[in-house]
Amino acid sequence: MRRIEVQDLTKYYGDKLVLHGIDMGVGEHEVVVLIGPSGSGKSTLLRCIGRLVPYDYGKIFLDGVPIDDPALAGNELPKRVGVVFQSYNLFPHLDVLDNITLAPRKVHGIDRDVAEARALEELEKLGIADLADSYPDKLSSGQQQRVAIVRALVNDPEVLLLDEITAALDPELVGGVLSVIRDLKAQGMTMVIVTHEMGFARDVADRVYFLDQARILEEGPPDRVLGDPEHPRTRQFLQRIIEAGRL
Amino acid sequence: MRRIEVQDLTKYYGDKLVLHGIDMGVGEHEVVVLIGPSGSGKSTLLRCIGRLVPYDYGKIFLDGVPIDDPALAGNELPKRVGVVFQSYNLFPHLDVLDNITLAPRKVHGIDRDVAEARALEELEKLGIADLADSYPDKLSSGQQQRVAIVRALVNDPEVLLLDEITAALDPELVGGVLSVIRDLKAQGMTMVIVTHEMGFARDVADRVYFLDQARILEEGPPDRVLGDPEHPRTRQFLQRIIEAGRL
Amino acid sequence: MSIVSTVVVFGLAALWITSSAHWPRLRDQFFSWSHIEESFPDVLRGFWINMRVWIISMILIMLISLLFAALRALRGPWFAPFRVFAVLYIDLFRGIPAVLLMLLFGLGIPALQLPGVPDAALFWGTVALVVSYVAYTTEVYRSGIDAVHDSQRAAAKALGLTQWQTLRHAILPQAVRNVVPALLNLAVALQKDVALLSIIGVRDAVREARIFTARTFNYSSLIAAAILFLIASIPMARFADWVTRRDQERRLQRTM
Amino acid sequence: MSIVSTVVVFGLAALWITSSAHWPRLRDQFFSWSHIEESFPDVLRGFWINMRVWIISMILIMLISLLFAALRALRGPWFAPFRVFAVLYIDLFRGIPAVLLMLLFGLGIPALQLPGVPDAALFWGTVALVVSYVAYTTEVYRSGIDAVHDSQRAAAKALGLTQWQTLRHAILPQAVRNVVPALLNLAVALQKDVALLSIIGVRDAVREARIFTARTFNYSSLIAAAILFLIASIPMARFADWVTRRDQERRLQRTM
Amino acid sequence: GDAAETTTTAGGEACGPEHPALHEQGKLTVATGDVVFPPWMLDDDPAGGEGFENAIVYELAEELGFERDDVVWVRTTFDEALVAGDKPYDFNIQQFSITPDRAQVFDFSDPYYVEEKALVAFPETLPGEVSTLEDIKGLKYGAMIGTTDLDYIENVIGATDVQVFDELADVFLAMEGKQIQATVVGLPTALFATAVQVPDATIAGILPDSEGEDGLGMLFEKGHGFVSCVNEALATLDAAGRLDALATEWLASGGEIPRLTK
Ligand SMILES: Nc1ncnc2c1ncn2[C@@H]1O[C@H](COP(=O)(O)OP(=O)(O)OP(=O)(O)O)[C@@H](O)[C@H]1O
Ligand SMILES: Nc1ncnc2c1ncn2[C@@H]1O[C@H](COP(=O)(O)OP(=O)(O)OP(=O)(O)O)[C@@H](O)[C@H]1O
Ligand SMILES: [Mg+2]
Ligand SMILES: [Mg+2]
Repeated sequence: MRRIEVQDLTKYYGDKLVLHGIDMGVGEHEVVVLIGPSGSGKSTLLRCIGRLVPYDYGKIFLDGVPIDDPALAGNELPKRVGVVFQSYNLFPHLDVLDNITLAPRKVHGIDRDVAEARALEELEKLGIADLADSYPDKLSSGQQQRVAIVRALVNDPEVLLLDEITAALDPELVGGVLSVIRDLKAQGMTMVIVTHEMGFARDVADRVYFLDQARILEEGPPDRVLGDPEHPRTRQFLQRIIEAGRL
Repeated sequence: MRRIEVQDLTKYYGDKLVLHGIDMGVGEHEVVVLIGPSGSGKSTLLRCIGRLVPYDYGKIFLDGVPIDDPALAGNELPKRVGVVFQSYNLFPHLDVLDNITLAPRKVHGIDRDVAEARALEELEKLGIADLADSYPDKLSSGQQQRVAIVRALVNDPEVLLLDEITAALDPELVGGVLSVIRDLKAQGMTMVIVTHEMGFARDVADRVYFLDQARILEEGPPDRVLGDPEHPRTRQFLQRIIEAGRL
Repeated sequence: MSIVSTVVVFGLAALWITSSAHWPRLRDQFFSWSHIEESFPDVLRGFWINMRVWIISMILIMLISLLFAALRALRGPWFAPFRVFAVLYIDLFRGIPAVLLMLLFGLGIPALQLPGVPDAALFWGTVALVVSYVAYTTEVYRSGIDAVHDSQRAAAKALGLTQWQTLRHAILPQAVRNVVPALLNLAVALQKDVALLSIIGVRDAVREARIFTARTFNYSSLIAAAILFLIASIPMARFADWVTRRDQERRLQRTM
Repeated sequence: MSIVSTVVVFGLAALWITSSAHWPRLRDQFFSWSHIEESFPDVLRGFWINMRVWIISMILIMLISLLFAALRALRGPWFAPFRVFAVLYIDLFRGIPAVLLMLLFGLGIPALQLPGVPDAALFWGTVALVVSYVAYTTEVYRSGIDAVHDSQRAAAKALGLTQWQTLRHAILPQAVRNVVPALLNLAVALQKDVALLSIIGVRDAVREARIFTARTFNYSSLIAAAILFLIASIPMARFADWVTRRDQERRLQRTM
Repeated sequence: GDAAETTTTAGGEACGPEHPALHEQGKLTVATGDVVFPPWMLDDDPAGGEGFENAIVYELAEELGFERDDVVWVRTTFDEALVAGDKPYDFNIQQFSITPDRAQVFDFSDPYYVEEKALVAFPETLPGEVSTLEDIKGLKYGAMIGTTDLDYIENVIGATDVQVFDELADVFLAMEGKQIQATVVGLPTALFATAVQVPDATIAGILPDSEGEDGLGMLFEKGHGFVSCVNEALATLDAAGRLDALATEWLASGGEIPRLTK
């Protein structure tokens, strides 16, 4: 049984079809990368899996349990599925430590001391323990994104959903954040990653999905999808990115 | 005589030294690329050349005339030096055509008909003539940036200053804008370009300057500066970008 | 569910009020239909004065403050005296309660009998409103100008536009658009502050209502006036809210 | 240069006024130092009432509206009746001129003689102010809540926070911070609207000044009251401006 | 009549329609409240001549040699009347009490009526029998602005925390709301209000005269040349018993009402 199983998922925003008949799965310890042009529905797919937006048709399972099952109601799903956003979405009025310990304390009922010790430990691992008392707007974008990752990690999720977590970073800062993700992969974290960094995608992905206009057009190991895509639309997409001087 | 000559340029923001003893020159038909980490002063240097911010020490010449000379007072300099910004800075309350023809009509006193004909011609060249009546917020970021380039071009500048004009674009849209710049180079436009797209830099630059912490650390042809940098800081900077999956 | 509880809550409140021994008396004194009917023509006539003063002063306020704000936004020593004046003006006229301003203008200036100046209370009361609101509105415009991103100035400068052209073609149109919600809210507030004219004896809706009250010792005419104001202001306020919300969405979208 | 022209302009205006044949009389009636001195103790005593009412009602307004706005922001059918109530409430109390509201509350409700309800004019006048301002302030808070980006809700939801926790820990602190300038400006406005208490017989600064005027037929006491209000409001208004500007800069920086 | 032709002012001009101090030659321009109340003037119609004050004005005009149609009425609010400056009328009549303070700013005619003051309250708000000022000192009072009633309450009765309203109607409403227990108003007003407007209220007593209560006078600009004419005409009317007669006709009498003592 795969950890995450998406079956025939369909979603509209108003009249607009945003996801259409998506079938997808993520195995234990697997890292799945979603690529595709802007507006193809990648973020929406992640949000559906994280139950952050409702969907119209189809099913999503976490370890075989539908995510709208009472067994996953309330904060049961969020405990097990962590999300990191492109724009970090740190709480600007809380310092780094409070940002990270808010959920452990309020959702999991962990004591402040314990939660903070754990948070510091994780911050240490990413080399930003000295920023514990800073407020988000005093941090560089790369530092903010690392805090956001720690905030998701202290919930001990079984699955991490990462949505273009480097898109808003200055080029020099991208590397640092991506290496955090590489480490997580090495530790066996199950992840679904949306990214435009093709080099990174090839490096980290076990499997790649290519989305275009609400549909999955292509799926497979990164070498094949990125190196020798079957679908003309995929080829065109990659071609454009190469032209732009990347890859 | 080079078109642009910067001598010992120094600038502070408050107490902060932002540019320190910058010497730089741009020859006729030459394309100079500035690279360097965030905050190194690249944008400020461009702004000084475009006389958009005052500087504290040193000299800047356009065709041998100091830019603060009465001969270049008023709109004389802006007529000859065009600027394109990272965030396009289109006027949101004007449609594309009005954005482009505002300066020709108000600054150069050209008739509306003539100005519009010229604008449409330039838009045609970039393949976006059909957007003439749209408002900026209805355009994709790539389209907006192309309009910003046209807006600078209809002033018939002798020199173009381009500040990270692709940094805010979706990856797929970067290629289109960069190819516009390649065409301009082919037509012999003198340009100073700030960019993080190393592939593009290597492709388009006649000469590359590497800035770090308010100083120029290295200068030379792109193959050498980007391929085999002398300065350890340049090597480190390029290394990081490579790690981030680029180049 | 929700309807039920709403009805229950409102019903209980109504019961509490009408159970009071004085309710019949209150009803007669405040909600007497015959008195409302009787006072209505006078109150309505007064209300036309409110509406006319409102529209005229609104137009004046918007134009004068725009001029003030534009002059203030210009840099350079030539405009310094104006900036000094603006600061003094705003401090002074934002700091004095409208009631006092109305008394001082409506009664004081006519007494001056300046040559060539009309001396009707209506005129000077309107001036008091305009003078007071211009102080607020200039600040609103200024905040709208400040909110236009500096990069817009930079772009205009890079294109060679002069200071005045930049203001006229690049900054002001955006500034005005920025503050449309705030201006609408000021217009809604002004609609009601026009009622202050009643203090200096202008026979607007409130004054007519109070005259009726003084004559009959019955307060239903005040309810008549309140109803007229509600009819005028609810659509205005709703419209202002709608514009404010749409504007906020537009902003959010842009940041997103 | 700039000082010269300022002086010239103001000088000309002063000349124009003082050249009026009625100036000496006006000076005596409006700017008589002895009358200002004589009325000052009474006006000042009244002004303390203004200040006390201001502070108490401000605290009440801030708290009640925050509660209203929070309840309104909660989703789900349970809170529907409250949302209905809020809409009615806001329409009603934003739509009626403060003068009218003051008369209806300050004189009407005590006449009801509801059991267990105090009947002092000061009490009901304060209630009228609170009721009226809560309508505005709730809207301000709501706009602050709306302005918190939805992504913050998404982040809180993704962390497993409940609706109430999200509101309490993620949304409201940011919402309040968003609207601090608007709240301060309301506080400045309230400071002056407290003067409306004078209409229902409370002997605040304006009422004391008017009593003096009626007694002596001299208007200088109104100037005394105006000066007191200016002393109180200029620092407040300047502070509000400063906070507004700083807040706007903060916003701009963030968007940049 | 004949009196007008014989009377002259200090300046020597004849008191009559041709007097140079008049706002408009040949007319007697009289201001009164923008809205006037009974029993001072009835039906908000000064020209109707019904009511105490307008009746006096018409008798005065006749005495001074004006035709009835030469009396022109102008409306002002109380506040407007108090502002200095040339006025588009000769004098203002709306129950202005004469006081030394006010007399510094305006000229008053001689009093045309000296009001007695009355204590008005709801029967249930009074502490039983009241017969001296001491009995009523502790009450909560309200008064209308622009009258000398407030001074009376504070200085003669000695009460504190008096609320002050713009309109008499507000005073009575505050009384109904128990915000105040009693008020002091001129007896004519009190009689009219308790008879017609607020029948539930009663006049608890007529109050003793105060020092310096100089009665009601007509309000003139300082130094107005016509004051002495009006004063002489008033004196003539008074001597002929006309003022008392008009008071009896228009202002109800205190009759049976008990008098309080100091
Ligand atoms: N809240 C929303 N309301 C309406 N439409 C939306 C909303 N969010 C997204 N959409 C639309 O749904 C489509 C898919 O959006 P989505 O954000 O999932 O794309 P994406 O693949 O993540 O694009 P990008 O690479 O630009 O992030 C787009 O057309 C977008 O305009
Ligand atoms: N208006 C300003 N006021 C104060 N400091 C400024 C201002 N503009 C830039 N700076 C500072 O000057 C330094 C150089 O800024 P500049 O924008 O020139 O860097 P840059 O090389 O263009 O960086 P980036 O790649 O991020 O655009 C930075 O430290 C920046 O914080
Ligand atoms: Mg996305
Ligand atoms: Mg830059």
